[in-house]
Amino acid sequence: MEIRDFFFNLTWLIPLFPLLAFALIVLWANPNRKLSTWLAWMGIGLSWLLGWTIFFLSWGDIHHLTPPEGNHPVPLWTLPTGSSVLKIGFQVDTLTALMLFMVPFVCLMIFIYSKGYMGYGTNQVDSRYSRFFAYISLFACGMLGLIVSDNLLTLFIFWEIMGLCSYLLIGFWYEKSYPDPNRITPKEAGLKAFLTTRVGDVIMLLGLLLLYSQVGSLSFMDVFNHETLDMLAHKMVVLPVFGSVPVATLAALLLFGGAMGKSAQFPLHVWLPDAMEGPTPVSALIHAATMVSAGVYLVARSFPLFVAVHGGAQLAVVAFIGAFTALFASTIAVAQNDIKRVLAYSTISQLGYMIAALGIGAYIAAVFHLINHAFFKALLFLGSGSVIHGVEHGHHEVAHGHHGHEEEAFDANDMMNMGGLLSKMPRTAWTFIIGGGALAGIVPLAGFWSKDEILAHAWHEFQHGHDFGTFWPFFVWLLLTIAAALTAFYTARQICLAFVGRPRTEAAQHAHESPPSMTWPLMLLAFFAVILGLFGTPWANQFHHLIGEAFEATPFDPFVAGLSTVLAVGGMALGWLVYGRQPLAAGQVDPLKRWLGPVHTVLENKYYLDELYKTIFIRPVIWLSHIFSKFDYDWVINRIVNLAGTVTVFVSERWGEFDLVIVDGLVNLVGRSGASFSRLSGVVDLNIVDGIVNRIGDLIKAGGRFLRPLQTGRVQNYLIVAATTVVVLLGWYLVLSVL
Amino acid sequence: MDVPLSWYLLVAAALFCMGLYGVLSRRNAVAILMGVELMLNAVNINLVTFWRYVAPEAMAGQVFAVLVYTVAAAEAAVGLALFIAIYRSRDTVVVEDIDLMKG
Amino acid sequence: MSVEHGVFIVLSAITLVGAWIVIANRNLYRAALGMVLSFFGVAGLYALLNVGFLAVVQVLIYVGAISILIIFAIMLTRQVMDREVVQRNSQWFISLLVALVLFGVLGYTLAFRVADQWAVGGSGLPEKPIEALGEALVTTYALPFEVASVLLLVALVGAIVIAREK
Amino acid sequence: MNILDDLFVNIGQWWTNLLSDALSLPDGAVTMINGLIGGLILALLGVVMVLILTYMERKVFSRLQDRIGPNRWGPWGIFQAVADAIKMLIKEDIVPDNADRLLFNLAPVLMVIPAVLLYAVLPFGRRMVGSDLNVGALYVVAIGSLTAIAVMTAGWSSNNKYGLLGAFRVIAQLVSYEIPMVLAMASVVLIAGSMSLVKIVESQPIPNAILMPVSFFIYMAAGMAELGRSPFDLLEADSEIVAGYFIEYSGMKFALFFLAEYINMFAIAGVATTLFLSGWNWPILPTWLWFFIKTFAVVFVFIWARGSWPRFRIDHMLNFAWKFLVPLALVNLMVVALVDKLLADAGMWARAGGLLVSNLVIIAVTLGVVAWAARRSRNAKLQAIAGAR
Repeated sequence: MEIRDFFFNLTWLIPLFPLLAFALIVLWANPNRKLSTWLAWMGIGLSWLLGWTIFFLSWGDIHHLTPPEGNHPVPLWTLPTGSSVLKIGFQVDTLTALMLFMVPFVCLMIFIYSKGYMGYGTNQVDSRYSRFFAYISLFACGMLGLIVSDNLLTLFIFWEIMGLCSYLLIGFWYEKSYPDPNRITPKEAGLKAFLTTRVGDVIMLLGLLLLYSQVGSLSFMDVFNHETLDMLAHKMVVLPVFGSVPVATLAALLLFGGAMGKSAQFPLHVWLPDAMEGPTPVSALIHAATMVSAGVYLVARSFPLFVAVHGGAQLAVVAFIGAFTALFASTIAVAQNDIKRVLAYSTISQLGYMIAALGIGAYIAAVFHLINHAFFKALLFLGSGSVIHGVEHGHHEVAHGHHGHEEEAFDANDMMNMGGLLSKMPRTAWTFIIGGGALAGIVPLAGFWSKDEILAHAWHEFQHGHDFGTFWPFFVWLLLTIAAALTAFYTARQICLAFVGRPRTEAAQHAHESPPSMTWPLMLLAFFAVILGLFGTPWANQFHHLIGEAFEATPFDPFVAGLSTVLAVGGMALGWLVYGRQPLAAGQVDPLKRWLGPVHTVLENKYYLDELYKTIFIRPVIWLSHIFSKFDYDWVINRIVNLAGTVTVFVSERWGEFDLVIVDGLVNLVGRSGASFSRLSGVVDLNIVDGIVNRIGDLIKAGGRFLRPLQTGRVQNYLIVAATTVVVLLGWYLVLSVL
Repeated sequence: MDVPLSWYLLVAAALFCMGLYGVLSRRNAVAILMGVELMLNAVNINLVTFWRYVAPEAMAGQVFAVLVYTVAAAEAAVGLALFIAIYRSRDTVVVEDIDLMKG
Repeated sequence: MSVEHGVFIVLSAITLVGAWIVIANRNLYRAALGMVLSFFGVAGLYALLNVGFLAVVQVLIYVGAISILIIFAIMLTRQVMDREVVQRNSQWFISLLVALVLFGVLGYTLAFRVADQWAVGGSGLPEKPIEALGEALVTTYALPFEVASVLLLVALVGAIVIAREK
Repeated sequence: MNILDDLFVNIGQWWTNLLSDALSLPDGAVTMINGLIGGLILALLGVVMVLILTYMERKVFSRLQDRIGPNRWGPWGIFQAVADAIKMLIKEDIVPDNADRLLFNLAPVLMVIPAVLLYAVLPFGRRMVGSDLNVGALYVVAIGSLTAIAVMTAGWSSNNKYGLLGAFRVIAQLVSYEIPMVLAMASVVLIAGSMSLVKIVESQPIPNAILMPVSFFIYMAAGMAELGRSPFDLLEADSEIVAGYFIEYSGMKFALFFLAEYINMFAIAGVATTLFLSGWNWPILPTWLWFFIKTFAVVFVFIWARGSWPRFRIDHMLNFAWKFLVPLALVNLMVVALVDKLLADAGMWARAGGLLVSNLVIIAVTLGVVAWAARRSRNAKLQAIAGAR
């Protein structure tokens, strides 16, 4: 066993290698593209070797890591913080080992892929090529550190590192801007992602503070053991609105807030689709495979905390949010045309699966799905990236062919610009189709087993649910099943639109297969997407063996499995019927538009959630004034005037010339009345509506003018205020209190 | 050890207040930096005195005094650099004239 | 009233007089020399507390390095040190009040209330003080120590970058 | 021999007994009186040393320049120094207009004080030390760094352009050369395992100069720079900034600067003796005699260097400090620490050999690097010329 302990004690090296790569690239190697590439590859490669060593070792004898021995701690140092001591360190347990199987490998694949995607060795190599590799190395450091850290504090730190990298990488092409102002630019997208996730992170930080204040430590061993959890479960805190709730519930909910932000659950999901503005490897790395799964990882990691209180609100919330997100996002995905956005929404919905599964206690199924999803979703994203790459190159060729075409706006992401790529880029196409099958849950690809395990568990809980009630499991099962059908449908739609039929643009016509550095990762990932599920079949469930003997395995349920298979196949078949049988011609509208009508528009605009947020949080006043003006002009006045006009015409036609007088009188009367009415309402509008708006503006201005002198810009004035405050407080505390 | 603890603390407090006055009332940035140094010294006196009188066997007091030295040194270096840069661009180091942030 | 009392009074007098020169003197150069004086007083206080090491380090760092830097700054920004220039800003009186009140509060508390009850630890000095300090710096306080070194490095680089001619 | 060896110690002992027993003074008073008298003796020693050193310098210098040197006043002109002193004293004392009078008068005093303070920790012989601080080496550095302030004050307060320029040069030079000096001392402290000068002396039967020639060289170079003597005499480079910071001084005040320089010189030489030449720690002769012999030898080296080297240009001076001495000192310190750790329990001789060998390696590498750099720059120059042609 020495060999195993030897490797386990090296755990702290895993995040270190990419960090070193980052530092070296940034400080030293960045002028040299080749060197930077190799540095990044070496960093992640070493981490990958070590990670898989640890994984297979811990798989070898699992009992070392399962209770009572528990995890394998690797303490680094202790930080004296006031009265208590903060233990910083790493650990290996089964969950960590499992993540170590997934994360470094996917990262490595994507690193290799990035070389080709960022155009190494071509004439279109990105100007910030080295910086890109530095960033993704830093990101890899963040993710690996997150999964090996043994306490919530370092977990949070690495979490934030990832947030930073996400921001940097989404906005990687910060100088890019689009012709139409409504489309979000990379810069804005980065900011949006950063701020949105920040909301969740603050909540999570509150959770950490709460736990620390209650437990006095943040390391998993101290927090997630039975007596602490009992203590937390029975200790009550009184909230303003909800009354008294157990600390465990509150802490769990707060932590879940962070998870919602990071893995894009319903209210905070808006950043993820826009994150697709970043380079595609980033989308694959951060916004599909690894970072977004950090939230799920967090919930899985603190699962004992979630189940500490029986029948508490926290699990219900988790289950509801997850299931709702899954369905909601999959509906949106149906109506998207941007190939990456479809995948983005499917990512959201799959994450919803995992969250929902955790919400009903399907721990193993959730983690299983997490791993599988990481593989096939990374595969899909890289495939889409390869497609985009090919189409863009095709576009360049066309543009070079006959000049003057560069300035025409061409969106290489739009699936309507593709088609028939199956013959152009076969490797990409076939791997993509495999990935799609896995996503849709076709037997025996990876997705099927994990998804089916989740559904089966939900159904199982519904039928004889002991500790999760019966309602939530059924709810989850229902929504997830519908979502599964939709997933199959939009996957088929995507495949057909992209690969089947005849090219719809010249760009697609001239598309070529991507370089091997991009296609090899695709094939490797595809291989895993095929075989990975077989480790988690209900009959020989290696994952169950690996993750937790503590949880009972879900029995295989033929009804659920059959149903989901039928739905998956049916969905894909439907998709084939709609888009595959006779492929869309160039410029032909999406048939769904025709059938669904307004619903499709709603879906296409993502339920207008962005607009909703914008309007709620950003400019309610403008919105209001818009409503007012609409009210005044469109709905009332013009209606009346038009009515009057039609009536007039009608009447004047009916009656001949010989009682023009009356008619004229009538007409003029009505016309005048309408005109005067509109003038009146115009006055009202000008004086009252605008008046209100202006008054508000003036008020704010006046307040600003009033407060402005405080900002003298002289440091010492600020300082003296601070000093006075301190003196007053000190005096109060030291003198008045004892007098 | 027959000087009572409070004497040292009083001297430190006096030094601190003088430094504070200097920081608040001087016009020249360099003079302000001097005031800050005085305050840091006052803090150090407190650290060392408490170490000596309360916990002579635990080294915390001296250790943190040393850390304060490093901070003071770094501060002086960066301060000098800032003054030179400001003087180069604005031709003065009178803080009252450096109010770009004026609202 | 022993010799130690006398020495203490003299040293603290030196310290405070130096500080007074720093804050009151119009001539910045003299102010800087007053600061040196004050630093020497503090070093003496350390010696009186038998922390010889810190006393010497105080002289080395504050007098040898920081004062030099500050004098350098004064020299390089010369025009503000003509003797006529008023060195007090408009809010000096409030500042004076604040400082005095603060001293009042602290002095009251220290002199009449808590201070001497805190002196609980005996005079059991470690027999090898410098060795003990070194031990502590690289064992218990290794992390702060490293952080301090990094801070120095960063300050060095930053100072160079800021002060370099564009 | 023992009588001679303990001569001064016994005198001191007798005096103390006299005070405490015969006059039956309280201990505090005795210590105070002894402290005062000791200080006085040390200060006087400084002055005497100045007389001797000035004479010695004139003589050696003139020999180097193939002159006879002072030979009028007294046999072999030994009273020359006295004559100088008298000349200084009777000169008029000038204070320039709108100089800062207080500081102008204060500066020379500030100049002398640290020089004399250095004598407090020098171990002149066995049991002959002013006070054996356990941080002696650090104390030496700290006190040495005070000179800068005095010089600055002198240059500034005399309200003279050249004075200020000289002051700036002083700061640049002293601050730059303090670093390699400290690093060189650090290697010695590392070997001795203590900062107390007495312990350092006792811990080196073999002089450190032999074990660590690199440190010794660095210390000597930095010492000359700290003294501001040629070849590092840019501070008072008459031909550039006419006498630099003490340009406005005359008479007694100038004499004080003069005094400070020579007191410093002897002190630095003494420290060099203590740190590198195993101080008084040699057999046969009385220990204090050893000390003075070695110290004068070092002083002779200083004078020799002054006589033989031209003055550095200021940028050369700074480059020499920052680009050569500091890196060399750092490498040296690391190597010494490494060797010391590796051979910690390998016996004295093994350690000595290891140190010597490692130092020789360092020297070889350094020379190689310097030669390479020189060749490169020369080639660059040649190519530039060729390009110009």
